Amino acid sequence: MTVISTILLISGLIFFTGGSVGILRFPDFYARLHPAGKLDTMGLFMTLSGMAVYVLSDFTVSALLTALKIMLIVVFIFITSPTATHAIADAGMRAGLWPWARTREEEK
Amino acid sequence: MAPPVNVFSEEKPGDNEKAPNHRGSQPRFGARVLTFLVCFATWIVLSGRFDLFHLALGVIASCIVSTISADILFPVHEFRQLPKMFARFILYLPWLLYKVFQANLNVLYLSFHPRMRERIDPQIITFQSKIKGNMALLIFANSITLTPGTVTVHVSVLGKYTVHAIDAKSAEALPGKMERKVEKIFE
Amino acid sequence: MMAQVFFYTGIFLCVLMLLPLYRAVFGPTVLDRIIGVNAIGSKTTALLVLIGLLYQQVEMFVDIALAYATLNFIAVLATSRYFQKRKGLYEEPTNE
Amino acid sequence: MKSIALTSVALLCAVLIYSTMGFPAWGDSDSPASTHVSDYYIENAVNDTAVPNLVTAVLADYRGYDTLFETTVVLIAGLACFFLLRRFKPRQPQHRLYRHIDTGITLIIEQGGKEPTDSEEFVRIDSRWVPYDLVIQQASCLVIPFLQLFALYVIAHGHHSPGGGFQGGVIFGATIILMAIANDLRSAARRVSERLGALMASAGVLIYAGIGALCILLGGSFLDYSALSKLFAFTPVMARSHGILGVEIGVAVAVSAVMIWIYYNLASAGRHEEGL
Repeated sequence: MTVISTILLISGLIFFTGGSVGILRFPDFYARLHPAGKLDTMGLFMTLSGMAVYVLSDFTVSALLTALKIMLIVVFIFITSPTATHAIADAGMRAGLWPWARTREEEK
Repeated sequence: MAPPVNVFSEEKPGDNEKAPNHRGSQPRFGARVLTFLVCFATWIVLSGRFDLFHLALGVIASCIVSTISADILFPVHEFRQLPKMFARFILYLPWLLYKVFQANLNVLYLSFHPRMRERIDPQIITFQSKIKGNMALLIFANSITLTPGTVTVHVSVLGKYTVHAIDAKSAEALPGKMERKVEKIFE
Repeated sequence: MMAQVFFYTGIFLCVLMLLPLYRAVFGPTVLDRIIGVNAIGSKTTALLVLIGLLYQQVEMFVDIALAYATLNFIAVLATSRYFQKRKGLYEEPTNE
Repeated sequence: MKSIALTSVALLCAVLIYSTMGFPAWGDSDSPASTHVSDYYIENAVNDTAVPNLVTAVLADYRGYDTLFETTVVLIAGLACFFLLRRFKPRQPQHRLYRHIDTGITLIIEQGGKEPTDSEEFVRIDSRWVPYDLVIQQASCLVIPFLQLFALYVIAHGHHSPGGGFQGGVIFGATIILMAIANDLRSAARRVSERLGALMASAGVLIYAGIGALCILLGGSFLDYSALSKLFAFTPVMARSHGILGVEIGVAVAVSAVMIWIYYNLASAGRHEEGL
């Protein structure tokens, strides 16, 4: 159990790292939404399920309920995180920001 | 010249209850019961205490929620369809998770790639989907956001999607297989 | 042994928060800042549950994490909707 | 007028700063707070009130007056927002906006034009246009009932886990604010109107003070919940526990209503016709 939970935690951390680096490196904010929206969701999913597995390692009813609560956070994140990403993208579109494109940079 | 009409005259703050509500605002009895059951199950998970006092509090809280916001959670009118839809949605989840995982590896690779700017080619595409129904549109939009290389920018009520894609390959993949899968859930 | 794993994971998460913080402070547009804040918030959610595991009181900290995730969501929605409205491209003409 | 206000504030500040000199030194181990009060709370709170969470016991029982006046301060903040921002005279709007539900098309009806009935087909929206966003609206529909349940859970479980009236009230208010963000102010006000919010804010403080007064009627002192045991068939300890719960509910009602109230006034600049 502890091994599985450690593996899940570490892979979650890798996703988090990718997300943070991606937020720094991508050229414009539309592209930054991709790591922010996807990798953070996945990182949370991985780390939280790792913790849920660890909580379940001594199996009692209260441990089961705690693990379910942790998974409740995961479900919540899976609904809200894409919605938040979408809200930011829509706001950018309405504010009139055009996405960075390779072709336009070559013209300049 | 006609005297200006005070258009707010019928909208005093206290009158709001009497104002005609729009569609779906009169929840049916079934919606209330269903909301109550879902809420009570959630309460048990949240609370983790099984003595009579806390269970009674749970019943009261679920009652409050199902009176306030039953019409928010279940605006659907066909209740017979609901369990079938839910089962199909659960069956859809593993495929979605697989796709999400793939997407993450893809973005992970991109964000660590030293010459990332040459590999991406962001573009905005629009397409008309055949999906009907608000919840189906939501599920499809969020699936697009979670899967490879695409983020939903705008969805119109009629199902016109505006999508930001990170490269041409992922732009071509839409609407594709996922649309059919989502459509199947709600048929 | 697991306590150490959790401890170092938490430290690593704290260090990771510095990268989106750069976006949140120096981001060229307001929306970049929102992205940075959102990313910090999602890491904090994981960190809160980790702290709960370290102090052996998970069921307490899970509540806090859920509340934090909620507030993060509402904050991002509110800010982005604010900019949708105040800087709307397609804003219809109002005769004010 | 302004100079009078400034002078009174400056005087009050001076008095407050002067009175801080009477405080014990920072970290003084001989101060009354750290010699017997804290120890008493830590040793006796569970036996006295049957509340495992010390913070809740101290907040709502031992220092009940403090919390009562904190709640009153929250109510006063709401009132201040109301009186500063609210504009009672409605503007004469140039047009009204309606949205066709099925297609999402927005209609602008100029003054004197024929208005669609607010019914199955059309819904009236704020007179300054808020972009309609299907994804945000549907996702918040999915989330709001569970968040409300979570808020009620936080209120009810203040005895055992962190939380209580203030926190739960804030989360509950936030759900209504989320509704206002996701749709528009008009549809949130359809559920919780301004008048209902004001009534609830006052009712919350009334519940708190009423429980205190009930204790006097039953022969105890103000906010001494153990007196409630005469009315219900509780032991005095359980009466204190349930009294704390009642007080928390009062706080939660007041705080959530004031949150909603302040949001309505701030987001629409007091006009209550256009949200965020």
